[in-house]
Order: sequence, then structure tokens, then C-alpha cells
Amino acid sequence: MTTSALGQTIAVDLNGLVFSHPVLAASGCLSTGRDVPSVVDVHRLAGVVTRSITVAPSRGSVVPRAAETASGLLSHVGLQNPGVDEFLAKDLPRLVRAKVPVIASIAGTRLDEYVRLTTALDRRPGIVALEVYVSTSDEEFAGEPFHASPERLNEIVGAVARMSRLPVFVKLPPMLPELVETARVCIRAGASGLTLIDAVPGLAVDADRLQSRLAAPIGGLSGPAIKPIALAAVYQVAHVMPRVPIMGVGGVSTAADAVEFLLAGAWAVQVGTAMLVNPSAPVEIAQGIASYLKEKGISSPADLRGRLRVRGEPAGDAAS
Amino acid sequence: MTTSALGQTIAVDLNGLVFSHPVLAASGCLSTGRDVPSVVDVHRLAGVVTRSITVAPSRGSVVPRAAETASGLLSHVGLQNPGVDEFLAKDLPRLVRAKVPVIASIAGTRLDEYVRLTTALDRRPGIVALEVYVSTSDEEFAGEPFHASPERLNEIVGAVARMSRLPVFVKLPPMLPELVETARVCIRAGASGLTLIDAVPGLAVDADRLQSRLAAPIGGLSGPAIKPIALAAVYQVAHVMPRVPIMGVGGVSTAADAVEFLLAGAWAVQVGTAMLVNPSAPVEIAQGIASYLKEKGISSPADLRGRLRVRGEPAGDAAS
Amino acid sequence: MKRARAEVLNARRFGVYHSITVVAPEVAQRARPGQFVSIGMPQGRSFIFRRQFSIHEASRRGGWAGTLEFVFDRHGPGTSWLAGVRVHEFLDVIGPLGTAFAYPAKLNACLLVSEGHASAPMYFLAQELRARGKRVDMIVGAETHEHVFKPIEGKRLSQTFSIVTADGSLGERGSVLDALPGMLETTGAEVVYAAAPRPTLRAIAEMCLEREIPSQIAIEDEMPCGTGLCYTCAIPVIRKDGGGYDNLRACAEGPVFNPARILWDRWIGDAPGSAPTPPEGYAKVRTWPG
Amino acid sequence: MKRARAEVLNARRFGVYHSITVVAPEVAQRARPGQFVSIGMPQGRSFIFRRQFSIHEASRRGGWAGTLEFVFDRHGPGTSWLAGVRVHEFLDVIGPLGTAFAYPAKLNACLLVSEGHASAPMYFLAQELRARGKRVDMIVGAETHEHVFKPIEGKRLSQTFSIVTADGSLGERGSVLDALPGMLETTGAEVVYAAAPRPTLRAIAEMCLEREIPSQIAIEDEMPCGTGLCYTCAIPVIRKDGGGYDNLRACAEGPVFNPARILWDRWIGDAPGSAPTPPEGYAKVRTWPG
Ligand SMILES: Cc1cc2nc3c(=O)[nH]c(=O)nc-3n(C[C@H](O)[C@H](O)[C@H](O)COP(=O)(O)OP(=O)(O)OC[C@H]3O[C@@H](n4cnc5c(N)ncnc54)[C@H](O)[C@@H]3O)c2cc1C
Ligand SMILES: Cc1cc2nc3c(=O)[nH]c(=O)nc-3n(C[C@H](O)[C@H](O)[C@H](O)COP(=O)(O)OP(=O)(O)OC[C@H]3O[C@@H](n4cnc5c(N)ncnc54)[C@H](O)[C@@H]3O)c2cc1C
Ligand SMILES: Cc1cc2nc3c(=O)[nH]c(=O)nc-3n(C[C@H](O)[C@H](O)[C@H](O)COP(=O)(O)O)c2cc1C
Ligand SMILES: Cc1cc2nc3c(=O)[nH]c(=O)nc-3n(C[C@H](O)[C@H](O)[C@H](O)COP(=O)(O)O)c2cc1C
Ligand code: FES
Ligand code: FES
Repeated sequence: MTTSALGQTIAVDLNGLVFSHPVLAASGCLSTGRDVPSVVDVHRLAGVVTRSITVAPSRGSVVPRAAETASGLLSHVGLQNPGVDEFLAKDLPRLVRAKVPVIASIAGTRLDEYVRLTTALDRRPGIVALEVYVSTSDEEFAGEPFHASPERLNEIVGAVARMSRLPVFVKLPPMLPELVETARVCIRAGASGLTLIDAVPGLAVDADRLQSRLAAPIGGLSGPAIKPIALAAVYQVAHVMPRVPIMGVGGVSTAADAVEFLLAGAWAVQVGTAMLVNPSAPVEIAQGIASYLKEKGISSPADLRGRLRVRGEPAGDAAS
Repeated sequence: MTTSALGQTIAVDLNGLVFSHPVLAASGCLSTGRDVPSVVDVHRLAGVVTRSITVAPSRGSVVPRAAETASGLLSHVGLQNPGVDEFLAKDLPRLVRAKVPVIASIAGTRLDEYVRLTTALDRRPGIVALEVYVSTSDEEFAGEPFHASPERLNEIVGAVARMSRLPVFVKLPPMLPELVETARVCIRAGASGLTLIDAVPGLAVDADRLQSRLAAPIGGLSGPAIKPIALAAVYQVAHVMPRVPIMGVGGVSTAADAVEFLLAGAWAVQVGTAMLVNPSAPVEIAQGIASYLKEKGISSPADLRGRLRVRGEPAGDAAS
Repeated sequence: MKRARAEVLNARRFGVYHSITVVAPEVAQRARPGQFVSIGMPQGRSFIFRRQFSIHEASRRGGWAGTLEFVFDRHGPGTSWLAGVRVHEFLDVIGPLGTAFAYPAKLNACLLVSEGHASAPMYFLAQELRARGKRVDMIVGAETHEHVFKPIEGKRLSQTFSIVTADGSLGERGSVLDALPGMLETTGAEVVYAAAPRPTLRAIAEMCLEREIPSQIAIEDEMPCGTGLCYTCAIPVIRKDGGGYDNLRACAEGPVFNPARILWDRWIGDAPGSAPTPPEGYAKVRTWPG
Repeated sequence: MKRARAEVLNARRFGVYHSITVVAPEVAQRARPGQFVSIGMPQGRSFIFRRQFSIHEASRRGGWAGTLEFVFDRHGPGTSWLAGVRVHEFLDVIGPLGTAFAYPAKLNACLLVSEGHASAPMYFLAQELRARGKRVDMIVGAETHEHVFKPIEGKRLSQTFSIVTADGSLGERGSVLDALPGMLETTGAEVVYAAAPRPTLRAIAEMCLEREIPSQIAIEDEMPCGTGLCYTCAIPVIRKDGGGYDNLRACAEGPVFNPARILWDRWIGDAPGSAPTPPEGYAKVRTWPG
């Protein structure tokens, strides 16, 4: 996207990974590159994170896969995707043709799958980074999600980082209370950055029919409802690792939302649910960030980082 | 509340702890018993969970303490409360006079504080149960919240349970991925039940003023936004511990919401944020549950438990 | 697929239904029966999904050229909000979306079966079929006479117009499923188009399969985006080569499907177990459009 | 404190302000100047907090008996929604809430200082003071002439009525702080009442403290509930015995406070560091009401 029209450069540099502006499409909300509807101006996005790609094609989960909640979307698509081979053959070329930087999100259930995915994707033109999805259940380790075990996380992220010449981002849920510790494990294992946050586990119930609204039945909560949760995750990690690039994601719908993430410590943002509601949201947000910076006389998005002033003093003053 | 008018008894029995209906006021949304506004029909509540009480009086945190988010309230009151002695002298008698069962929420920063609180509150007429707040930071253990360490949780909950003749509920945040494991620790340590969930850590940012909206700056997110998260927490724990009473809390605003929690596995619900918006919410919700049961021909709230049908099959069918 | 900030030209009611006509030439020009529009909800609401509505009429000619109409009844917050939208306000419209009903090349007698608001696209379809010289018969079902969708227009558009209401307050008492066998017989239907809630659709599809009459159904599953982005509106559809199935997006590869290719048992029903297993007939049905 | 489903009797505009009058006899009867009402927001919105508005007028007698009026300008979603509320609709009203301005027992000359929409309660207060035979003078500040709150009524209610606008489009150019010293002098004010944004309130309070003129301020901090339940609207107020302070609820123990008892430095300002430290005068001020 040309932002020179706004007289403001809003390019961002995530330790070498440069985007023309700070707004990417989040994983899962712009498929894998096929069938992108014409109402989305793909070439004006800073980048596209693909729906998480698995080794084998996956049909995803049984319907219903989505339910509306208060200011949120609960969904469980179950990583429906064509598999890495077909992605490379059919999807990637379309994204390359649209001249949009691609971040390939990879998901496995075993270490060797992450390795295979990394090998397959690493040197493909058009792919500028990998995003490691670690919320899948670990088939080699009691079915717990990978992020639940520091050892497994270290192993998976370490293998991907070692095999890849691309920047590697790890996508984490807003896990409590170990988020910062888990983030540290990822960075020590070799990750270049983090994507915060994955959708938050949630359940929706149809009281009238006495049934869950999703077949899964637990899905991921996304959209405006989770923005404060995502902001807290970004803030907490950025606070202790100011030099680690973070892509903030969760409820970004407007330029103000994006600025909030940048102030909280994100280096760029990803837009998911908002794009489903307003397909041109990412482009409008990028334009809005440029206007905001201009109005505030701030020279670049990076200058927002760490600029968040905390109101008042630390909480909890004891009685005297 | 008399529900005989509705021709339906909606009393609930939490393994011996009996409430006239399943809707309580959540901790922190009806103070400690003083200054309850006349628009709240205290005596028609199934019970009141007090704002968390500490040994010493606490002034709580610096303002601003609250911000509105999408379908949510972000707040950090910092446990402002009069301290246990004044609570017993001034607040409890008022609640007793209102003839409402009291669940005393207790919060400490050291083991001995939990012990003191338990001793002080345990045999006081009017108090029917204790709710242990474990999101405070552990002064004896690096300042991490108590729920972060299974050992400390075991110690604290064990001590409270041993010293108390009352049912003891432990209130947990929707911690990921260890929620079920943490719940197990509490029950093994002697807790009679669980309260799920505490508000979810969140941050709100004022982009225009480049500052956090709370002084804390991280607060707890509550209200409709978090309902799916709370439902998932209840469902996951209830699924593996069907005989452990759970009080569901998080975004309950309507009778349908309450029914959703009961279907997900809660034995009762607590209402917080919704009461701030609609002071008669708990009473209306209780009446709505009665109507719902009547309409569906279900004889009691307990019969909703475990009755949730999961739509379709388990998620994630592999491609063939 | 175009997006428009479309002015509301007309907002009126008939029976329990609300009708909105918007000025959206780029959408109207391309619209075909079975396709739908996606309407963005206003800001500041707790309900965020776009809402999808079948195109009831798209005027490409005359004084109304460039306008399109959709019709709805109040289900929940979205349609309640829409019911309050007034002339000269603007709507965020994306369309036309999805696949359209295919017109039969050789076959002639078309039976259109629909229930409640799902009848909305059928009138547009009837017009287009008639313009192609086809015979059109219709069955419209509804809960009560107030839910019967435009009976007068239906009569005008079709050879025979059969009304069925659950309470018998208009036409026959019963459901469209009661009326279907007889109408298939009396109208000599060669092709069936159906739009209705899922259980009814399945039953219609099976009646047609048994009789080897090709049919097309329009699906109204929940669609958060409507534009093909989210992949949550999946329908298990048997591959053309018969080897396995794919989860296709109802909003992009649908909403019109050949029911013979839908793997109904994998596509969760509202009362699982209650629907009959698909008859043997499945394989025998010729490819649509016949 | 009563809750009412209150019918809107009148909804009109003056300048940038919107005014709503509701029928709420139980609330109106009890209302005193400085108190406020809490209005519930409609369902289905993403903004859920109740919104608080000062009582601008409460009619206990005459044809309008049992009604009360509040006035607002559009800030955000809540007031935008309220601006669209029409006559005969119903609002969820709780009130009267909070503490009222105290009337001076012996002192006479009252100066009322306010800015923008915070002027709303001052007209009600002026009436009540006049009914008690007090001298009333007013300073009303605003950004532009369009934001000046009811200048004609102000003139009618007060001995001298001083208008100050930031852009000089009406009255003097400047802020109420520029006008205050002069007015204190010329009116011989013995008592000051103020309602304005926090930084202005602090400055007014300090000017009064310096001159040892007792004052009362009305606070408009964000209040999620307004009814005293949530404890998020805390204000650090020095105890009567001078021993420490308590975090009192602005909605219940306020919104009217004696500024001499507020611990301004603990109560976060909008531009911390920019406000001067409280003058020595603090301790000298006599207890209100003087
Ligand atoms: C392709 C398509 C075309 C449509 N065309 C029309 C039309 O022409 N006229 C019309 O009135 N409606 C139509 N619908 C349905 C309409 O889009 C939904 O009912 C919409 O969600 C209503 O929004 P709401 O906020 O009023 O209700 P919601 O809050 O979305 O729903 C209210 C209740 O209805 C249930 N519900 C919602 N949508 C569906 C559904 N599709 N199937 C079953 N239950 C549902 C919800 O679970 C909820 O209980 C169409 C849907 C699709 C996908
Ligand atoms: C006791 C009391 C009496 C009040 N009386 C009146 C009145 O008579 N007339 C009137 O117009 N308003 C009055 N207010 C203010 C009004 O209640 C708030 O501005 C309200 O939040 C507006 O709702 P909104 O959704 O339109 O804006 P919001 O979304 O709530 O706010 C929009 C913007 O204004 C800021 N904001 C909101 N409230 C305040 C505040 N109190 N102080 C500083 N910044 C704020 C928000 O941070 C946000 O940036 C009163 C407030 C209180 C507490
Ligand atoms: C329909 C849908 C599908 C998603 N699929 C994926 C996925 O395949 N991989 C992934 O890492 N995240 C996935 N996500 C999560 C988003 O990338 C994002 O982390 C989350 O939705 C929060 O951002 P949002 O509020 O902007 O949507 C998906 C989200 C949605 C709504
Ligand atoms: C203003 C406020 C104060 C609260 N104070 C406490 C508290 O002292 N102790 C506690 O355990 N939970 C406290 N909570 C959390 C609530 O009890 C509840 O767990 C949470 O708000 C989710 O429920 P809700 O969505 O119904 O509000 C507080 C919540 C709010 C909004
Ligand atoms: S509704 Fe989003 S892909 Fe169909
Ligand atoms: S606003 Fe809730 S206590 Fe004052």
C-alpha cells in the first residue's frame, strides 16, 4: 500500500522483516490464498498470514463451526486446509501474483510434521516468515497442546528455527499465568518473534435446544470481546522483552485499536474477525494509523512502542 | 426468594450447601455488606459473596479503576475493603439482618493471613461458606499469584479447608492449559467446590492520550464479553469432576445465560457486572430460570447439569 | 461480488415480513436467483456478524433499474435492527454472493417448494424460469397465514400455487412435505427447487431422489462473513468423481447445492438420528442440470 | 434511590445540548441540586455501563410535577444513543443518586462556576438558592458560543452572569479560571459552587482555598454503575479527624465534595505533574457548610 499519499511512511521493521505498513491479515481469516474474495484488496495488505497449514490436507471440523457471542465470534474450523503440497502448487502462486508478502502458518501434531512443513516452505519465493501454531494437540505427548509443555515447545520451536532461514514467529494463546515464561522458552529456542494472541478457548450454549452451539464443542473466541485480553498479553511480554518483535492480534477492528496494540508494545498487528465483518478493515486501519501519526506528530509506528504512559501509580496502596 | 408463586422449586443443593435458588451476587459487586443500595433486593438473592476480605483494611487501588470495553468491564478495585474486623463488626450484621446467606470471600498475600481470616470468619452466624480468592500475589513466593503454583495452592487451600467447618470454594481464573489440573489440586487439598471464573486479565488503552485507561494498568475483564470463556472453564472442569459443586460466574446477565452455565455443569451461578447495569438482575434471572424449567418440563436446576448435548461429532475429522 | 454503500429506497412490510429495497446497481446487475446479499451491522452493537439475505428481486430494467430487494422476518437482533431501518439511510451491502439456481436446459416443469422466509428467492426464480418459457408450480409453507409469503404474487407467477400452513389458517393444514408428493404427481414436475430449514430440505431432497427427480436446494446455514473468508459454513459435499467428499463453503460454493451430492449424515442435523439414512437412490440420480 | 421505567415526556435541543424530560415522580420528588440520575443503556449494544447525568431540573409542583430533566452533549456511544430517544419511549432511570450541594446556613453571596455540560446542575442549584433568599452569581464557560449552557436562563437566575468562551465567540475570551478572581471580588462571593472537568475543578478549589472561601465541587468521574456497588469511582478524601484518608465512592459519598478534603495528588489528574501542589491554605479552611 502506498502511504506516501498521506505524507507519512508507516513501514515497520521487525528486526529485518520489513512490511510496508503494520497491518496484516491474521491466520484463518483469508484462507490459504485460494478463493480470496474480490472485496479484499490483497495487494494492499502488509502481509497475509495463511490459515494454518498441515502436512496432509484436512477437512477441518464438523459443523456448526461458528457462533456469535457478545462482541465476539466463537469458531472452530479445525484447520481446514489443502495440505502443504497443494498449498504450494495452487495457493501460494496466487498470493505471489498478488504481490503480497506471505507468512506461512504451520501446524503439526508431531515434531516431524513441523520439520516437514518447515523444509517444504522455507525457501519458497513469496514466503517471508513462518508462524508456528502450537495450539494443536501433541500426539506424542498425551494430547496436551504443545504450548502446555515448555520442553516440547522448546523442541518444536528449536527445530523449526534451526531449519529455517526465515524469521520464525510463535503464536501463543493468552496463557495464564505462564505467558511470559512461555514466551521466553520460544525466544530461547530460536524464535525471532511472537504472535499474540491466538483465539481464547470458549464455549457457547443454546439454552433453548440444550445443546452446544459448536460441534467441537469448545472453540476459539475472537473479535472485539477479547481485545483487552490480547492487549494485556502483548503488554506483559513486551514489557520484559522489548527487543523481541511482537505481532499483536485479537479484536483489532479500527485504527484506534491498532494504535492501542502498538502502544502496548506490538511491532505490527494482525486483523482476523474484523475482516470477516468489513473486508477492507486492514487497509482502512493502515490508513487510519497514518492519519493518527500525522495528527500526533509522531514519525513512525515504531515510535508508539513503549510510549504508553501508565495512569497514576502502581495499584493497591495499602491502608495507613 | 419465594419461587412457589411460579409453582416450581428452584432450590439447589451444593453437596449440603443449600440455596433457595441458583443465583448469587458475585464477589466485588455488592461491596462487603455496607451501603447496599436500596435498588438491590438483597433478601431475594440466593446468597451474597462478599468483596474479598483481607486481614487489614485496604483502600484498594488508585483511580481510574474501571474502563468500558466491548461488551465488557475492565476493572481493578484492588480489593478495597474494611478488613476482617470491621467487616465482622459493621458489615456482616447488616447482611444477617437482610436474612441473606453470606459467602465470605477471603484474600491474603501470605499463608498466615488466610489462616487468620478463616479463624475469624468460620463460626460466625450468617456465613454459610468461604470462597478463597487466590489471584493475589504470593508475598512468600516471588510475588506470583497463588494459583500459579500447585504447591502453594495446595498449602493455602489445605489450611483453609482443615480449619474451616464451612464448605470452602476456591475461585480460579480461566487458566490455560492447566485449569483442570489446578482444579484437581484444590479439591485434593480439601476444597468442597470451585467458583469459575475470576475476571480475565486485560488491558485497556486510550490511544488518544497515549495512556492506559486504568492506573493498575492491568485489570480484570468481566461482563458478557467473557461468558464463552467462563462457560468453557465450567464445562471442562465439570466434565472431569461431575460431583464437585461449581459456581459459574462470568457474563451472566439473563436467565438464558444462567441456564447455559447450568447446562455446562455449574450447580449455581453468580452475577457480577450485570448487577451493576441492572441491580435487579439476579432476581430476574432466578425468576427466568423458574419459567424456563417450567416451559421445558424440567423439575429442578440440578436436572440441567450434564444435560448439554454436544452438537455433531468430535471436531477435526481427518481427510481420507 | 461488489460492495456498496447502498441507499434504502423503500422499506415496507407485508404480513410478518419486512422488505427493504436498496440502490445498488453493480450488485443488482449481476444478481441471479438463489444468490444473496450480505448486510453489515451497525457499530456499537454486541452482534457483529454480517447478516445474509436472499435476493428477492433485482431490477435491471425500468424505473427501478439498479435496485434490489430482500425480505426478512424478525429472528433476533440483526433483523430487529434492520426492521427499523428507514428510507434514505444507507446499508453496507456486499453481493451478489454465492451460487445461483441453475435453469434446466431441456426439462420443462419446475416445482418450487419453500417454507417461511426461505420463500424469498423463489419469486425471483419463478420470474426467470417463466422468462425462459418453463412451467412453474409452487408450494409455499408457513406456520400461520401471516407467515405465508406473498400469496397473491405467488398465484400470479405460477400455474398452480399450493399453500400449506401448520395451523391450517390458510390453504391446507400441514407442512410442505405433506403437499409435495401430490404436487409432484399433479404438476408432472421434472425439476424441483427447494428452500427451507435443513430438516425439511433433507426430506424434500429424499422424496425427489426416490422419484429420481433432479432437485436443487438453497441453504440458509449460519454464515458469519458470507464472503468465503472464514470457512465456518462448511457443507460436506461428495466429490464429482465420487471419491470421498470435501467440506465446501455454503456461502461461496453454495448456497445452491445438488442435494444428491450432500453427505447429509456428516452435515449435522438439528435432531441427529431422527433423519432417515439416505436411500439407495443416491447414486442413480443424473447430474444436474439435467 | 428509586428505579423507574420512565416515559420520555420531552426531548429537545438547545445549542449543542440535548435535553430529555422524563416522568419519574418518585425520583423527582426527592431530587436536590448536585444529585444525578443513572440511565440504563439498551440491550444488544457493546457499551454496557449505565450513564450518569446531573439533574438539571426536578418539578415537584405545577403541570410538570413528577418530571425531571437532564441535559447532555454527545460524547460517545451512550449520549449518541440518547440523542435519538424520542417522546413516549421509556428509559431505565435510577435516582436521585449521590449527595447534593449543601445550602449555606448563614452566608449569603453564592458564586456558581461551571464549564460546558457540567453547568447542567447549576441552574437547579441557582433556583434553590434564590428560593432561600441567597444572592446568586454565575460564571459559565464553554469552548464556543454554541457550548454556552442556556445563557438566557442564566441571566434570569443570577445577579451577574459572566460568560467565557475559549474562542471568544461569546462573552470574554478565556476560561472560567480567568474570570473567577474578578468575579470573586466584584460579587463579594462568600461561597463557591463548581462543576467542571477535573483540572479546572482543582484550580477553582485552589483559588478558593487561597482566599479562604468555602467551596463545593461536583465531580463527573467515570461511574460504571452509579449506585455504589462497584467501588471503581473512588476519590481519596481526607478523614474528618484529619488522620489519613479514605477512598470514597464519587457516586455515593459524592458527587459533591468539599475540595479542601480531597487529596488531589493521590487522585490522578489528566496531566499529572502539571497541576500545582496544594497550597498551605488547606488546613485553614473552615468546615463546610460554613
Ligand atoms: C444465504 C442465506 C440467505 C438468507 N436469506 C434470508 C432471507 O431472505 N430472509 C430472512 O429472513 N432470513 C434469511 N436468512 C437468515 C438470516 O440471515 C439469519 O436468520 C440472520 O442470522 C438473522 O439475524 P438475527 O440477528 O435477526 O438473528 P440471529 O441472532 O442471527 O438468530 C436468532 C436465532 O435464530 C437462529 N438462527 C439464525 N440464523 C439461522 C439459520 N440460518 N438457521 C437456523 N437458525 C438460525 C439463531 O441461532 C438464533 O437462535 C438467510 C441466511 C443465509 C445464510
Ligand atoms: C455524576 C455525573 C453527572 C454527569 N452529568 C452529566 C450531564 O449532566 N451532562 C452530560 O452531558 N454528561 C454528564 N456526565 C458525563 C456522562 O455521564 C459521560 O460523559 C458518559 O460516559 C457519556 O457516555 P458516552 O457513551 O456518550 O461517552 P463515553 O463513551 O462514556 O465517553 C466518550 C469519551 O469521553 C470520555 N469520558 C466519558 N466520561 C467522562 C468523564 N466523566 N470524564 C472525562 N472523560 C469522560 C471517555 O473516556 C471517552 O473518551 C456526568 C457524569 C457523572 C459521573
Ligand atoms: C474463522 C477463524 C479461523 C482461524 N484459523 C486460525 C488458524 O488456522 N491458525 C491460527 O493460528 N489462528 C487462527 N485463527 C485465530 C486468528 O488468527 C486470531 O488469532 C484470532 O481470531 C484473534 O484475532 P481477531 O480477534 O482479530 O480475530 C482463526 C480465527 C478465526 C476467526
Ligand atoms: C468491580 C468488580 C470488583 C470485583 N471484586 C472482586 C473481589 O473482590 N473478589 C473476587 O473474587 N472477585 C471480584 N470480582 C470478580 C467477579 O466476582 C467475577 O468473578 C467477575 O466479574 C466475572 O463475573 P461477571 O462477568 O458477572 O462480572 C470483581 C468484579 C468486578 C466487576
Ligand atoms: S460464511 Fe464465512 S466462509 Fe462462508
Ligand atoms: S460508580 Fe459504581 S460505586 Fe460508584
